Amino acid sequence: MAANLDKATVREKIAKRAEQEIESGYYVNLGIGMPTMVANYIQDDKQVVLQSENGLLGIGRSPYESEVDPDLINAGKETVTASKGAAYCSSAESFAMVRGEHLDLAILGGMEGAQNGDLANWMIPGKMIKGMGGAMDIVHGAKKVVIIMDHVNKHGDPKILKECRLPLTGQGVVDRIITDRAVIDVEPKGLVLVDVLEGWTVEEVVESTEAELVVSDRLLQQSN
Amino acid sequence: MAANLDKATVREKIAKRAEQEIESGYYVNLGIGMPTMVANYIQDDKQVVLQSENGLLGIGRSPYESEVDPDLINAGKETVTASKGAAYCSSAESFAMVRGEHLDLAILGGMEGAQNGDLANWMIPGKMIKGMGGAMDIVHGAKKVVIIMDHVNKHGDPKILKECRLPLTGQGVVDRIITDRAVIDVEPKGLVLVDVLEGWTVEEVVESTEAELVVSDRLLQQSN
Amino acid sequence: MKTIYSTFQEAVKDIKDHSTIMVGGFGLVGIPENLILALVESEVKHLTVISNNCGVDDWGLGLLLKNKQIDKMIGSYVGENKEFERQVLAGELEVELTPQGTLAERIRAGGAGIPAFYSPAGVGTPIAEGKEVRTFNGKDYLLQTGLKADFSLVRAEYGDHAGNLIYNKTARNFNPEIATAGEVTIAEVENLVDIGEMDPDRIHTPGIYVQGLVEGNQEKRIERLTIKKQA
Amino acid sequence: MKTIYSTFQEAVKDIKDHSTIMVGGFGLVGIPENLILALVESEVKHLTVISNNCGVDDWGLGLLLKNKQIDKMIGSYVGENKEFERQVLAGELEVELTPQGTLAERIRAGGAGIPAFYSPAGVGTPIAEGKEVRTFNGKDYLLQTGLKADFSLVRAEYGDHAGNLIYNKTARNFNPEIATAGEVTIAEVENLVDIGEMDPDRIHTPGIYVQGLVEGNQEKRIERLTIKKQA
Repeated sequence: MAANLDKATVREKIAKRAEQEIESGYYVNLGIGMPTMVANYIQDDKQVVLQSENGLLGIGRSPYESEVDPDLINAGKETVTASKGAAYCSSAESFAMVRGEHLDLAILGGMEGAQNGDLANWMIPGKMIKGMGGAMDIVHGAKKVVIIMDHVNKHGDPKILKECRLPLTGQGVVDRIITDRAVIDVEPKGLVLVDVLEGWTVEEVVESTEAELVVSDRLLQQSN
Repeated sequence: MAANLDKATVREKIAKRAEQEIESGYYVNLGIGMPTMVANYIQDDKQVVLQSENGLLGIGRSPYESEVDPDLINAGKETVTASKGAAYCSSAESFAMVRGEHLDLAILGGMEGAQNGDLANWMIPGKMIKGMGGAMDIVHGAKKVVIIMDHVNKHGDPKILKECRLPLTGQGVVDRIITDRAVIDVEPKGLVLVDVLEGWTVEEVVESTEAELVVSDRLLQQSN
Repeated sequence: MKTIYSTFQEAVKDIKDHSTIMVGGFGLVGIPENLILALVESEVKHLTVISNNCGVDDWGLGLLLKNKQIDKMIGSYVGENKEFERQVLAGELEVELTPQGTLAERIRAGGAGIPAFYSPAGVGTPIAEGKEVRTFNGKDYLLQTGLKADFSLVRAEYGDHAGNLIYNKTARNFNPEIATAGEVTIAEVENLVDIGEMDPDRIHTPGIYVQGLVEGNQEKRIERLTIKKQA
Repeated sequence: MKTIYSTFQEAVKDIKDHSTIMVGGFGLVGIPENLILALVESEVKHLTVISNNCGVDDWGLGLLLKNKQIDKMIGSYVGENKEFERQVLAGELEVELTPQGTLAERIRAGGAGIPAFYSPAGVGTPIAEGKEVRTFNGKDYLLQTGLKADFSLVRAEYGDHAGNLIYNKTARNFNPEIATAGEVTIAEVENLVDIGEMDPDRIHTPGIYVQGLVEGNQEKRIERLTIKKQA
């Protein structure tokens, strides 16, 4: 079993792996929290436009203190800048982009993922309901939806399940799940383990996953 | 019976009467043809914004030769100018204004009007179909829909009917009909004759109208 | 041509108890902060508020909440506010959560005379409860209805006397749609300019949607200041 | 970042027989006239064309018509064109008439991922035939479906290398909605500018909707020159 990495290191590891999902020329929506971190790792040679659902197509870097504009934030309500070539739009237009499948990729956080592609990431019954924000729209809009999360919860229990127990964000919407241990694709035949991250074995990943995993041919060949 | 006025004079008479429907502060859509002429008679002390459904809120006067811009036309495809304070918008936005009942008044031409407020003004079976343009949307959008037309057709037959014979533009959409002979309101109880234009009598109007006309109290008092 | 109010108090004076109001803004950005302060002062009660968020504890719509002026809130994210949580758990406040993009589209539909439309967001989730599901081209959608309000309160950077509005950066957000969906729309503008000063090609909200304007400076509080240190 | 074509011929080369294309413009204003000329030259056939009008006999989409490249036309007003009439009466051309505002909204819906919506236009008229009628708040509406295309051809005054577009005056018309609804959207721009030259607050079509751009001068024919004599 992999060494106990601190939380920040794990998040960085996941964010870096998620960055590999982004191709040059992509329009990408990054969810609030860990997904936002992915922006820090986008390679310089990739031309990527980040969309913020509050009405900015082309998120830039964080502002220097002298550049801060209170009218310019991302969907996480952090002050940002606009990239060169950016465009502002209204919320309805922004979600027209999303719902109309104009985004190539969305990377979102997850609480639970299921083998049929269901996602739960907005609500824990009994706890205060904060609202789903834009997530329910985004999971139906982007051409590819990638979920990033820890492989197991703080009690060590699997978060990739046969069926989600939490109320859903979307039904059958996930294309790929990236965790600190593995990369798993949602396919018609079920979940396919396509990659195992450094420090973990196929067996450890299978063991810490409640859902059935089909090990991809490529991985099988590697372990032979 | 009124003297035979030439066609231009009749159109001017109708347009001038229709102008009285416009109050200061109104947003108005004027249909193609005779309704467009109404703009020429809007009194200077009225502040009126004319909407053109091709994406101009604030039609100005015709351009001087030196001002002509091929990118600036009204819905009748005539070159125009924009008034001071005008705004351009897309076609979807323009019809959002219309459908959302933000226009105070639309003045449109008519082929036939019926006593239930039905309007036919876009299609004569057997003749070439040119299309309804924006009329079918506009009759459902403006807070008040006024139809202007000749009281009878070129054969002398009534155009205000018990039921429209031509295919409809809209069902129960007309609020008022203004012709060269009369002003008629569509009310729940049927058509109410509210005004008779110069040169005509109540009897002549009733006779040249197929639909039942209730003569308004005001008109009855005038004739007593 | 439009009503120009000289005070924010005057601008909100027609908003009565039990009104439905829509309020522009995303987080604290683009909110009509002075109109909200005037509403707090007015003590108007039993409001239904339609807005993406509900402010924070001590700013924006959070102030109306703290003053118990809101009976019902329709929004997509209400998580920045402890008093909100307390009132919901105490049964003092009703909440209707709507996915953010669906909320924006419902408001646009309300303003555009579209009574209902189909959207994929929320199929198979708790928000689908009681909603019609319909399949188009093999995909399921929910029927969503248009939203309208008695009063819409928006904030713009520029407004002119014809009611035309121009927004600044991400302070645009829900404001253009909300401006279309109010029976009466009141715009708080940072700069009120004469008719003719705006390029008609760059107006975001055509004046037809706006009934009144009021000019004023804004505090523009920042929720999450994130800065890059100069190298 | 976007594909910049050096000729109009190159810009339309991927449009094949039996494609559905949407074309911006109202009358002859705001039409991508050079892209249309290139399509005529390409001899591509059996097109379904979605556009408000169909040009005139010797300009705009009328040229495609004359060359018998169109099988089906979806629009709101096709009355400026004698060849159109001839082909319809001869059964050579299929027409689907849609009210203008409904057409604009159907195109917007197509681009915005809304499969269907309700609109009041056309209730009780011939265009209601075969359409679902549904009552909301006591008023009848027709179910209308979103429209999409394989290729959208639009015209803008300015375009940049990120695909952002700015339109001029009433040449905007259907172009912004059509830009959103094409699987591939190609913009004919009068001025191609560098990234960063456009104010992000005044962009009409954000670059995400546009796949390719081509620069060129336009003839801009005027259909109904109406002038006021200098006093």
